[in-house]
Amino acid sequence: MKKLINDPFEFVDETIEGLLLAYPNHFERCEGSDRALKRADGPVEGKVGIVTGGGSGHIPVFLGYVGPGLLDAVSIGNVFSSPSPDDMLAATKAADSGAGVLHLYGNYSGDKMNFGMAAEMAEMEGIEVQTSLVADDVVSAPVAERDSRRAVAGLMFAYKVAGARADEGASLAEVKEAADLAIFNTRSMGVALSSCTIPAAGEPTFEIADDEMELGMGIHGEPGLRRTKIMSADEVVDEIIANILPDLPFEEGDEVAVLVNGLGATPPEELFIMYRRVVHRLDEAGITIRQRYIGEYATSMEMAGASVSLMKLEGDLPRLLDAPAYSPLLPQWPK
Amino acid sequence: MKKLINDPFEFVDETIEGLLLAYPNHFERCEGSDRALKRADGPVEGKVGIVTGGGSGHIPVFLGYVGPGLLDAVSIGNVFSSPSPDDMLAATKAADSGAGVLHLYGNYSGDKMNFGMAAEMAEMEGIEVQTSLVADDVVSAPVAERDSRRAVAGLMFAYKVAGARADEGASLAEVKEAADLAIFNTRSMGVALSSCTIPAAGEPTFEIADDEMELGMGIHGEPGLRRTKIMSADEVVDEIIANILPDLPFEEGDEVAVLVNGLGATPPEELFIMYRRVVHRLDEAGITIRQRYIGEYATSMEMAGASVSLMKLEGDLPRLLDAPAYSPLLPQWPK
Amino acid sequence: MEKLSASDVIAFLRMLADEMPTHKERLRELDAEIGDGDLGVTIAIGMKAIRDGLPELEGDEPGVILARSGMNFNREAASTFGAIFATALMSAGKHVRGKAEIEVEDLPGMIEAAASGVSARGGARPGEKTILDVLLPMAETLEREVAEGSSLPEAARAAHETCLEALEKTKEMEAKHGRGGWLKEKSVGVQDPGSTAICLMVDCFARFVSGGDQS
Amino acid sequence: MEKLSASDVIAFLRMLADEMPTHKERLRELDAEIGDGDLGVTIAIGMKAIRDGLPELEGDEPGVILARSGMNFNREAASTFGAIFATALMSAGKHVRGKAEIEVEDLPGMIEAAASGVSARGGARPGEKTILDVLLPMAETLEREVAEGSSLPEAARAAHETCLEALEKTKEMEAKHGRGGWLKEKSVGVQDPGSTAICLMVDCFARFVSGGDQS
Ligand SMILES: Nc1ncnc2c1ncn2[C@@H]1O[C@H](COP(=O)(O)OP(=O)(O)O)[C@@H](O)[C@H]1O
Ligand SMILES: Nc1ncnc2c1ncn2[C@@H]1O[C@H](COP(=O)(O)OP(=O)(O)O)[C@@H](O)[C@H]1O
Ligand SMILES: [Mg+2]
Ligand SMILES: [Mg+2]
Ligand SMILES: [Mg+2]
Ligand SMILES: [Mg+2]
Repeated sequence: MKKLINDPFEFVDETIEGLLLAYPNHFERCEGSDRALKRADGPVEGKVGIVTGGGSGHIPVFLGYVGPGLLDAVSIGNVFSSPSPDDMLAATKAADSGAGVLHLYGNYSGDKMNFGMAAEMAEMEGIEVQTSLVADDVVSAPVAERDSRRAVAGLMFAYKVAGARADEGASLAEVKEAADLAIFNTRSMGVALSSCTIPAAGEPTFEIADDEMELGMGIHGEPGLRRTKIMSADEVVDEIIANILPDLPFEEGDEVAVLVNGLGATPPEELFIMYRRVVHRLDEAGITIRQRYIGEYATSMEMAGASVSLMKLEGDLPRLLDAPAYSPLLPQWPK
Repeated sequence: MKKLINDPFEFVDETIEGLLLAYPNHFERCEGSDRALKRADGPVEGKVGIVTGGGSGHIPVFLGYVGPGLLDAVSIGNVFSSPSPDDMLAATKAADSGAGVLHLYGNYSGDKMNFGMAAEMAEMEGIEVQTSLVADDVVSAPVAERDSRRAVAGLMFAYKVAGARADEGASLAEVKEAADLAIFNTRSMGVALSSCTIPAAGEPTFEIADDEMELGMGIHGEPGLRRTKIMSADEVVDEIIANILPDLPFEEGDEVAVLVNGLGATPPEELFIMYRRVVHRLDEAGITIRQRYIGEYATSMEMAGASVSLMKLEGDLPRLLDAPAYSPLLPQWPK
Repeated sequence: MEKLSASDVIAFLRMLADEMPTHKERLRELDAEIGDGDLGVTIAIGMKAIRDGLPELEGDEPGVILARSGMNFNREAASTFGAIFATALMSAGKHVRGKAEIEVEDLPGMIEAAASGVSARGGARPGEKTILDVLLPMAETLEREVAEGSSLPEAARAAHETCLEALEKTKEMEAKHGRGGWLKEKSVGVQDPGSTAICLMVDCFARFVSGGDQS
Repeated sequence: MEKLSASDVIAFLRMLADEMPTHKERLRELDAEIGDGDLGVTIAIGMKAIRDGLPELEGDEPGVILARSGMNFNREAASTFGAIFATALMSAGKHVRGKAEIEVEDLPGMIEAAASGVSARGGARPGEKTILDVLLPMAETLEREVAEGSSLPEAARAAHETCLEALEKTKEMEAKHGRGGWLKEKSVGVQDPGSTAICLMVDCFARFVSGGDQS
């Protein structure tokens, strides 16, 4: 296990300790929980609160999206496991200033069940809660079963858009509407070249030969579309684009935002090589790129691989993408 | 080779192509060179130009530090190899608005010889050139031979400080003075857990067993202090701190900036675990952390590992660190 | 053993919490094949949470001990399995609310209650490769055993045998829930990791009520 | 072959550019042991640059062809080796400025010029595990060969033998320059990668002037 860690069972708590030591003006613990963090300056009076959460091991997802113009609080699970309902409830309370709270997270059964319990408890305590689930990975289920798809890096678009909308003073229903539009308009697909290792498990999650890759793998190492010999960057992008475009569909004349996301070990150089090909392909398809994000926005520990996400820009989305937002765990927003 | 690339000999040029497609308002090619980039809005009238350069494979080093409040132009070599004097000259010309140019780069013999030739040529063309060399890696030579030390992630401090000073309208001598103070006050040491692979070489640069790490390795895989069984994050930090503190020396009452830098494959979670320990150790030593940077500021392709850099804050350094600066390839500046 | 007093339940949970983490690697492997590989860690952390919570439950009635232990598991090791398992223990615990002892006659109803709680929580139906596929057959077996007048150890051993057979059948099922659900037909051939964990627990229970480690 | 005309120099450089990349892996390995592993790639790219530049040099005199080829190498494959090698070729080329043919009598001076150019560029002195440690012994050998009236092929083969012996001696040297310099005593035992490349080139030259591949 090639890791710079101490006791693997302390991995998450030591990460949080380091984070709080690093950014004491940005993050604070939520009352009554060791596994929930909030904006140090929150809750913001009158603003709809946005809460996310999920397993650890994906920084900047999830906690790296807490900040002005983004999310208000986050609950933190063990590596690749859901946070507990108690932590989610603590985050929900910490995010609520009376305007209600949006639970915005990835479509994973553990998170859904636990957030479901937390939402019930929050409502019993008088907090209005709505839920939006990100489900952007096109290979995880056919488009007819979109509701069962899993979330990958497309989370970023949903967070950015919902956070900006809440910042504008929108109501809970309006924030959810913006998040849902971002979610509906986003499609992603990835490729994995090597496994990650859950620290406390001690073994790589999957085996993969030196000359193999897996197309469509999820960000926890969930099996994907197919295992193949390593393909070139251009071939990989071509196959991803071929899967993504017809799914929404993205069509000639559309404007999109593009996210080329690194899963961890893949260097930025390779993401630029991939982005290059994305531009060529979208040019051919008559699709205009209005904004692009290239870097690590959702990782899987030290997994090598990358994903491409497209969000079709409609209505408020361009404005909300460009709105100011800050978190010390994110790349600088491209201008 | 677990890489998302096409022809390995096109690696650098395709990276640059992707970068230019991504940020056309930020980067532009320098006249007469395919391997030199400048700020799209440069040269800035009356401002001292700052030029860097070096081998590819370290993003955001080197080209990711071009931008407002940072550097003006960069020359780009093959992976881990120096740029050519022609490219350096092109960058130097593109950075010069008449106020002279600082060549600010890492202390590597290839870069030094080639930059040396470029500086001679630039001077023949009437451009005043000064040079500052970053040499922060404490394990590469004893302190008495500081001039022969190599550069690692401490480059970031020198870039940030020099860029901010130039932005203030300082003269070439003043910009060099600020850069030299940052360089003199910075000490770094790293650890590598796995090798990187130069794409065109096709083989990992070094072999390292699954349960081994190398303390003090350079960012190109240059052998370090010693090969050991994997140590815990806390032990690694303790050894790094023990090597760094006496070297300057950093002493009780000092204020410092800390950089915990990921080399590529090491996830942010582990950097926070390390930062936690850095805080504990510096607390004990009576050293105050005024600013901290945690993330990927200088990488070695997909190498797993990390480094810790400290810069003692004196004179203008705190002000210059906090000055505004922008590049889409860097993490957001911590507030 | 013919009945489980509150302190018996605590003793059983302590034995379970000591034993289950030894299966961490096996559960990790199964979950890695059709999921994300965290089930072994989840069981290890969750069982430790159950154990750590037991002293505080001293003096409570059996049903409360079970329900609270389920919540303790999911507090420290929340996950799909955590939520499902907590729901199962809470439902089973509710079924024996107010009772000072658990008798063999209570078992069928407890397992049925667990199954319907799980189904309500996660929306699974029989045949979808979830722990329902071992809970429901066990409930049937236990009902038959009780009707036939079996002792608690006899009933528990019969339940464990049924559980193993049912677990074997999960191999042929196509997962519809959780991470396995994304695999569709590719999930066929691997036994359900969560059901495997349940079988290991039932085995432990059968040995506990038989008064010793006879596995 | 007794003299090298401009077109001979071009033919030699073409042969060199074809051959050297076949040693890429060996040079990569050596450089990885005491450096950063890029020398093989540098040679492959630089030699291709020399080859691609040859058509444009058609019609130039031998010294210019050498000097320009050195610059072409370092333009595409700049590096420590690139700068050093370009300097060496430029210095050697300057030494035969104005001459239409290179004769055996020119060789000692060319190699001496290369050595002093390299020393001026990189500050290395003999015994510091750099290409100086093969260049200087070769210059001596060539001087002796010329004094003894050897033919060009004889002199070239003698130079190659000296080069190999000198290369062997670099193993025992401690690097003081470049990346090897950070290794100090740990650099002992490995032969100098850059000098290895030079020896391979001299071998190629000896075979070229001997009129065929006799290696
Ligand atoms: N809807 C469901 N109802 C009952 N059991 C389920 C359900 N979904 C999953 N499970 C059980 O949970 C197990 C996986 O647990 P876990 O590893 O925690 O899931 P994940 O890591 O995917 O969140 C499965 O093997 C299955 O037995
Ligand atoms: N100062 C010097 N003078 C002469 N040759 C040198 C000098 N420094 C290094 N070299 C030669 O260059 C070789 C390394 O070249 P290269 O791989 O390009 O270096 P790097 O990758 O460290 O920049 C060494 O093996 C040595 O022969
Ligand atoms: Mg999980
Ligand atoms: Mg090099
Ligand atoms: Mg799992
Ligand atoms: Mg080298």
